[in-house]
Amino acid sequence: MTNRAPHADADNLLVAGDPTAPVEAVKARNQWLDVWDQFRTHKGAVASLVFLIAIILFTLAGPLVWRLDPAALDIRNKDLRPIINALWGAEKVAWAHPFGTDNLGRDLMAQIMQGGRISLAVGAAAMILAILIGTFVGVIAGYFNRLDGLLMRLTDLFLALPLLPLLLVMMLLFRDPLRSAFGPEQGIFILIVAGIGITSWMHTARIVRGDVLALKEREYVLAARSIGTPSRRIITRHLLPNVLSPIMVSATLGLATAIITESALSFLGLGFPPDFPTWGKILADSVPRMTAFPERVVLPGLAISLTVLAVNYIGDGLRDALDPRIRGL
Amino acid sequence: AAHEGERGRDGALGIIYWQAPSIMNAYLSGGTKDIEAASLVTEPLGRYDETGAPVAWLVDEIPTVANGGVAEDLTSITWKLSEGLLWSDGTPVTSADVKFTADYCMDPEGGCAQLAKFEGVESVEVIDDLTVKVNFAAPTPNPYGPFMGNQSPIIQAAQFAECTGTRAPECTDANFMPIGTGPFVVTDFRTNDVIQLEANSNYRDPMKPAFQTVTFKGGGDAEAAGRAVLQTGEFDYAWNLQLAPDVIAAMADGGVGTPVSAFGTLVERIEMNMTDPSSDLPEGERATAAHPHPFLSDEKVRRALSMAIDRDLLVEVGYGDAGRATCNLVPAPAMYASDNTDCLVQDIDGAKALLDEAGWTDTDGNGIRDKDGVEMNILFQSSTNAVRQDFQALIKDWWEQIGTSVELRNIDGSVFFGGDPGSPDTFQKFYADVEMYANNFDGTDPASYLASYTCEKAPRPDSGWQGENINRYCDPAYDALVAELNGTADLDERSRIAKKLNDMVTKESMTIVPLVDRGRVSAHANTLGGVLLNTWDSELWNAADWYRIKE
Amino acid sequence: MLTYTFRRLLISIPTLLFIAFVIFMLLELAPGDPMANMPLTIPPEVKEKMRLALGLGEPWWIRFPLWLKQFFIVEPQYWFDSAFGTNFADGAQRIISFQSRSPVFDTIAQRMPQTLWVVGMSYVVGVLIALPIGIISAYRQYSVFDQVGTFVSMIGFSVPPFFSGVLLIVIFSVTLGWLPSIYDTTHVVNDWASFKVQLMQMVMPVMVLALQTTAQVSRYMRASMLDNLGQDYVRTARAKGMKESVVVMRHVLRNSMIPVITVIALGIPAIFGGAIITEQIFKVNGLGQLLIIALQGNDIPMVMTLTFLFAILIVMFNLIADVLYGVFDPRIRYD
Amino acid sequence: MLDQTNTALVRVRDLQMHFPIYSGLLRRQTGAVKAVDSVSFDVMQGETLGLVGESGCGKSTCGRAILRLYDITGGEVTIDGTDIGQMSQSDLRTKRPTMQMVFQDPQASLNPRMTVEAIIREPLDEHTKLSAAEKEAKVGELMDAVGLNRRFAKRYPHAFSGGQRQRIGIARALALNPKFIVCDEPIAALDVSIQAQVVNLLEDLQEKYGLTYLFISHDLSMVRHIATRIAVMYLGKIVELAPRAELYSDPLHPYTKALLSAVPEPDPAIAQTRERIVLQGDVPSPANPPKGCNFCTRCPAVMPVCKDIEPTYQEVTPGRFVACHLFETTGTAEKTAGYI
Amino acid sequence: MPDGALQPGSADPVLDVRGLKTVFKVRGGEVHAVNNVSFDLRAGELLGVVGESGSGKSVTMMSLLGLLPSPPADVRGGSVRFEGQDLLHITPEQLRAVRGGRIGFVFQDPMTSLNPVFTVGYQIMEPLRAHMGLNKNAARARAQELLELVGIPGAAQRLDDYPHQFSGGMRQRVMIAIALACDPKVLIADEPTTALDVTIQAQIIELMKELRDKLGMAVIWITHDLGVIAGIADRVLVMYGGQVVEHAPVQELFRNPQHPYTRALLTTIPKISGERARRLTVIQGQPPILGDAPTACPFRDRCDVAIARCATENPPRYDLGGGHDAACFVAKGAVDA
Ligand SMILES: Nc1ncnc2c1ncn2[C@@H]1O[C@H](COP(=O)(O)OP(=O)(O)OP(=O)(O)O)[C@@H](O)[C@H]1O
Ligand SMILES: Nc1ncnc2c1ncn2[C@@H]1O[C@H](COP(=O)(O)OP(=O)(O)OP(=O)(O)O)[C@@H](O)[C@H]1O
Ligand SMILES: [Mg+2]
Ligand SMILES: [Mg+2]
Ligand code: NI
Repeated sequence: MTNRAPHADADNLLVAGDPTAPVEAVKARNQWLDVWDQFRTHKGAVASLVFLIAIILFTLAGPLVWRLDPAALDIRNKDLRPIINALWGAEKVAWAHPFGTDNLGRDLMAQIMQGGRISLAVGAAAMILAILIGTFVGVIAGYFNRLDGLLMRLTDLFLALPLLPLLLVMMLLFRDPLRSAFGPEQGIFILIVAGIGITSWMHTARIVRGDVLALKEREYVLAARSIGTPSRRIITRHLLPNVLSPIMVSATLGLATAIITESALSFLGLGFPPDFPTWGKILADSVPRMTAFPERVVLPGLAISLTVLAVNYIGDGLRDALDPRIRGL
Repeated sequence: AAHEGERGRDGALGIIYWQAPSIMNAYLSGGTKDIEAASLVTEPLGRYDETGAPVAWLVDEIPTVANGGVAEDLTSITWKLSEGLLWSDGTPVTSADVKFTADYCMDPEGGCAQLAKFEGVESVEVIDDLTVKVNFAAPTPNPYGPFMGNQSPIIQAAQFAECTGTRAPECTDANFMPIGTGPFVVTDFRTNDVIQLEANSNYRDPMKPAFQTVTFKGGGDAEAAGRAVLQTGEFDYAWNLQLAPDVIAAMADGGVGTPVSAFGTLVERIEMNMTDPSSDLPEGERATAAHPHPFLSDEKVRRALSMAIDRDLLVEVGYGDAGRATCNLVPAPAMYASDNTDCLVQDIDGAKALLDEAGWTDTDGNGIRDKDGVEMNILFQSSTNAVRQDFQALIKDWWEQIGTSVELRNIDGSVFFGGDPGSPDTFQKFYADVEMYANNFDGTDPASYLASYTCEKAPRPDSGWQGENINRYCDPAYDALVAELNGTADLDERSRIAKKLNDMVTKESMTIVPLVDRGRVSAHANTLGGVLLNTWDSELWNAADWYRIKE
Repeated sequence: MLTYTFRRLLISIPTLLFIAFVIFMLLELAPGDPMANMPLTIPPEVKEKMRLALGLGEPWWIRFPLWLKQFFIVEPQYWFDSAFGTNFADGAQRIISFQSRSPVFDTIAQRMPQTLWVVGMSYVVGVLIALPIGIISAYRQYSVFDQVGTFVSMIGFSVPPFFSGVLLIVIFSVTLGWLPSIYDTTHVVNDWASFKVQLMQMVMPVMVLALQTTAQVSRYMRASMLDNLGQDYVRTARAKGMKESVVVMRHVLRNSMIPVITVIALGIPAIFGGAIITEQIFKVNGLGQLLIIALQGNDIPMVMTLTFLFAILIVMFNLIADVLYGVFDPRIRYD
Repeated sequence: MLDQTNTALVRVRDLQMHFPIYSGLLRRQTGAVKAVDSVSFDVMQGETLGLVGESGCGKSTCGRAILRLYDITGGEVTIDGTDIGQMSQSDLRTKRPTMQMVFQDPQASLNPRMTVEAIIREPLDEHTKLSAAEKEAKVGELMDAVGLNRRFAKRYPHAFSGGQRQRIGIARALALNPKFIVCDEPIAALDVSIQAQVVNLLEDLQEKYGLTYLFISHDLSMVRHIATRIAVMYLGKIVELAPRAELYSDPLHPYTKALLSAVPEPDPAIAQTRERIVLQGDVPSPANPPKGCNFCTRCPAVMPVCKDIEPTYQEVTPGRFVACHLFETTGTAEKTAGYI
Repeated sequence: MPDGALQPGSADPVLDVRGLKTVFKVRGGEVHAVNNVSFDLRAGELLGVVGESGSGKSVTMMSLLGLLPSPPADVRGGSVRFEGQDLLHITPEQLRAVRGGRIGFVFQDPMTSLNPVFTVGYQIMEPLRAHMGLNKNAARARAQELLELVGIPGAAQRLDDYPHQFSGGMRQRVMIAIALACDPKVLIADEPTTALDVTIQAQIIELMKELRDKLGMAVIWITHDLGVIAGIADRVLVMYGGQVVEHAPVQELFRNPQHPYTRALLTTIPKISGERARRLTVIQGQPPILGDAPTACPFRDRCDVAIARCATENPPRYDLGGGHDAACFVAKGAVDA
């Protein structure tokens, strides 16, 4: 809301009826329904949500239907092309491998499914970790003046840390314990998520801190204090919900960065075991054969881009939907 | 022939190495990229040609026992420099330079990367201006370590006089722009990036080199290097295209360049860990001889794992024409290559039978063979590299067919091959059951290569995990045979012993499971003539003879 | 303002020392070894000797202060000596790279031109494209332009450069043959023709990198413009009879640029950090490639120096961004 | 308003609230904004004390300092017999239910992301152990008490008009049955036709619950309506404190006079003939108040002594306090006499 | 009433607004914010506009000069005659010349209406250079004069200060200076003192009176504070629910209010002097929802004298004589034409 005189906005429009009118037995609607109603008005967000659910279903439920093991080799059927190529040429295609196979005969569709599961999980987990750390540091730095300088310098430190040696050190220190605790794949997963997470929270922290600095001077925060709300709950009840929208923006960008960072790690040869596909890895491994087999880069590339785009739109929609002022009511 | 004429007639030459050279001094870096780049400028007394045969380079003939250059008792070798050789700065090359080179590398403080070349050298004497004699402490059947091959070029005493010992790294100018006898001299050196060279005006053959300048670009990846030569024609020569054969073939369709390949001694192999790498063992005992491997110590298991592998398919997928299946650790030169082809045929059923016979059966029905409560869970590690990862996937598939479970791990090369004793991921530490990589030996004599599998060369905690016998193979008979080889001068006898040693670690014990004899693939532009791909020496060994083919 | 800057500078000294220490310990802990790139044919004893010759035998509490001394005392002395012909350094040991055995600062200086040309230029280009896009998207919110802008910038943000870079090479170098795929760092621009060559070789890496910058900066610009377009002073400007162009391009833009400028300033250290993957793909061999090669080769002095320089830049540009905020926004005064 | 018992619910003595100004390299404190500087007064049980003054003179700061929303620089604040001046924030929590605040800007003082119900319930959550149903019932009662339709409990603040929003703020303040409420310009941001509603509501509630108000405002006509006694502040100090009737009929301090004369008169007949005292110049900064009397830079009746010596705040006639050299009787006036 | 206010022969209004209609397009419909508003303004006169918040005062004035963002605003009809032109139907170019040049506008909130990143001097000089074509130095000199005119001490130095360095009252004076820069014929002041406190408000009011007398321009003064109106206006326009409900000379309005809303408004305000009311009168009910075009009297729900007709018909403005008119069926003297 802009800085016009507080009473000169369009509020009057929304005050339907007279407050002294007899109490009607209006069953209070669940506010999440309202959120959903508002969300539905954002066409891009709804389309994106459908897409995202589809792609999540594809990666999660897909393997139940498409039972090929992504790591299964079928060397006789290597380098098959996607079935669609049959339309314009007598190329090597097979219905058994609708997206084609790679140079060892692994089914691309199964790989994209499993790769998606991992990429999405890495992206989401790393993003959540980054957002959690970033928000925590940002809120604490913004709210407690005394910690501000220290935490901001800590942020500088993390900005300066190089990701690759950090990951190598983390691998060195934690891979074996994690491997014995969670198994090889989950162990690496945790490592990669932690690595990406703890090297990408700084922007969120900065932004959140800036917003909290402004928010904590708001009167409703003072009001909460006058009620006797302790700092802890002032933060959770009054500050956090109001920094939600910048966090949401960071989160969508964070998801994109996390998926891409994972793929860059794959490109640089760090990351998951070799028989463990991720979108980024499929993409990175296929770049040398890009001209001969464009589908191998296009499919994972598109999957990454569209997911990021979808998340971005959903973030937009959600931000609007969560804001009661935009939601109306 | 068409390629004769005056020096510098063919203008500019572009060479691309996807690993960028960081220094031009072969003694301060063992890296192939650096040594090969340096070979354009500095040269050894003798080289190996593309067949592995020694050729005289800065001398008139290679000293041998026959021509009297090598002492009968094998304790010394005398080199006689050709007359009239000049450094690129115009000063004459003398035997003092040769002696200086040896002293430079043998300085205990200098950290010389080629010290192994000078192993056993007691002293180097200047006999006269052109004659120099190398004395060995003990009879040395292969006296061609020093000054032979691209690792041991002659450097100019005058230029490096102030750069010995601890001061070696301070001489940046000398290390980047050495004065040499080779066909080119450095005009601009940018470390890890690009080197610019021009024809050496004091080169011994006035008609060579044909190219006036050379741009030696480094960095990127093999794919980009291949593309620059085979598809866009931006460069004339690309080194070591470690790419899948279909990728190279697709690039070669570009029609501007040609891939060339040649074989040497590089063998991609699987190493079996003879000790137990289990992380349950206390540090210090883990992966040491104190605990034999729970299942790989069974020879039949190792044999079965080898039988399950289809080496021809590996070659097809990974190397194409640039590889051939092998069962030998020493695949070349021909005189040392054992006649050993048993492993070439894949035999999954045979492997299963062998495991059954050895008592490895799936008793608990989880699909994984076991015996006495030991499950055959294999941790298979290798360095990060596209072809190796394909191999890992294929081998995993086969091994799982015979009833084992395989976990793959790939480790960044800088960690895997780095000797950091603090890291659990080095190939020497071998905290895995099997690992795969490639190794070769310098020159043509496999003696020291085979000697790496003696008991005392096993990496151990007390040796700081250093040592080449990473399998921790230990057989007194092998050790004895190695000693015998070192005392034998007769070539036929040496060949017999070497083959026997090779067989002991491969087909007899299956400690080392060779997979592919890897050739080297490089590529040159169709307009570049004179390229003779040499795997025994620098690829650029005859750059002086390269020329531009004119249409 | 001045005391503020000065105070921040003072605070950054301990911060940087601590950062240096953390980076050093990180590298110290990291597995890997400068000998990793040596062929396996070199025997372990020899490798051990080489390692000792590199100074790796000393414990970290000796090497770290030594590095600090070299970085803060010796290197400036050398720089001073070369600038004024004095001899303060007196042959003291500089920071020497493990790989090339040459002073790391010489190498860094050598890499600076191409990094600035390519990464810097891409930043400039990216920002220059982003600003109008952001302005127009905000001014015509929800128009087709705005929607397409959002779409393209999100795609641009989410395509990894190792893909977009190779794609460009395949199209423009291999198929069309228009542009070189390999950057020539030795190229000297001295006339129009050579300038054209320079442009040609810069186009692709600059495009790849600029895409990312554009995507981000245009989002910030748009958000900031939207914030300001609704402000009361915009109406005031219109009521004064100002032209629409003056209203938007002067009144609104000036206010909107304040947060965007700081965002832009915060992005500048990344230029000097290089663009690792893009540089590698186009063989630009700038600082990014230097860092990655040093990392792969475990060239600790090089990695340490580069990351620390980068840390200095980050801290400095943080400070600059804060100060800029004060400079551009008269409401904020730091004292 | 009601029959006044003569006991002071709130006693404020020498209250000081200085905001430090830091500067220089080492961030040393180099000065202070003396937002409230030695203020003393009492608020009687059940009365409404009006606090008026120009914008920026420290009214809000004074109100907040009394409720210990700030850590005060000096002085004593006693509420309901307890000295809360130096109490720690955690101990204060238990005292909070007795003293509450209604804020100036009804929009800004309500969290836009909380429903009305959640806002009113917040104090209950913090200080009571009621069940959810009891809380809901209590919220309903409160909404009734301030005249808000219960139907709107699930709505968000933005959906209310300014007057309704202010009612939400009042309901929140009432939730814990406080004895003392600081109303910090509760009507300043409201439209005229709504101001009256809120003021009436405040009066009704006072009558019903026996509340005590500190009513901060710069609207003198409204203060005249609601307050029993009025304190006038200028630049961090109280310059005059008097019962309503006396203050409006016979203001003593020159500033009070100017203030009263500046109030627009909604009757053109009077308005266009009335003599206005238009003050010249701007209010000095509280970080750098003038020497002597704070008002000396704008005072129409300034005397040389004003520029040197700070006037004492003293009782000139029973119940009337003023700080001005014009009314300085003797230098010995009891400073500690009751501020009634 | 100041004598100079109603100059003889000024029957020709400088600004003549007829049947102005402005709607906002919002999600799910339209908001009729201004309905059929007509008024005129004579030279040298001060027209007060009062009405409760949201009654359309600001929207009306901004519609005149096309200052509303479009979309969502849409000025549907009517005419605004100024100096022989209809401001609603001239080119943007011509409109720009009027804005700031011939008609000055002072906005409600001085804190946000000045651009924080330009100096005060720059902002005053901007219209001078755009409309009067002054060069830099001339504009600066004029800007300094203006600042002095509005009573800012040390004007020469303060030109280079930024708005945040000014107090609220001074900022409002700067806004006035900007509006006066090009000697406009008409000054529209939209609640120029609402955000200020009384002593400063008094200063501004004095200033405006003085300036009006000195420069002889016509002023429209929007406020919802009847007290302010009483002090300065010549005529008063009372707005409610997007319409003009009453219009009369100031004395007449206060003495003889005819519209029930005006009457209610007059009683809600507590007085600073005289008898103190026991309880404040309030206008019951809520302001109207400005939805579709009105078909009934917008005040009927809150009106204590409403008749059946009020719910079916929107009352026109009945002329009550003496320049007084009111939009109410029950107004004294209201006769259907
Ligand atoms: N947190 C703070 N830090 C520094 N100075 C402050 C702070 N809060 C208030 N001040 C200063 O204290 C003085 C008094 O402010 P306060 O808000 O109490 O005034 P007020 O009388 O309530 O004004 P208004 O009528 O505008 O609300 C002002 O000069 C203000 O700038
Ligand atoms: N952008 C808009 N969209 C929809 N409705 C609007 C918009 N701007 C104003 N309105 C509506 O127009 C009506 C008139 O608003 P206006 O700002 O003119 O009121 P006002 O009389 O100036 O009130 P105040 O005294 O508060 O300034 C209000 O009901 C408001 O809700
Ligand atoms: Mg206040
Ligand atoms: Mg308005
Ligand atoms: Ni020939």
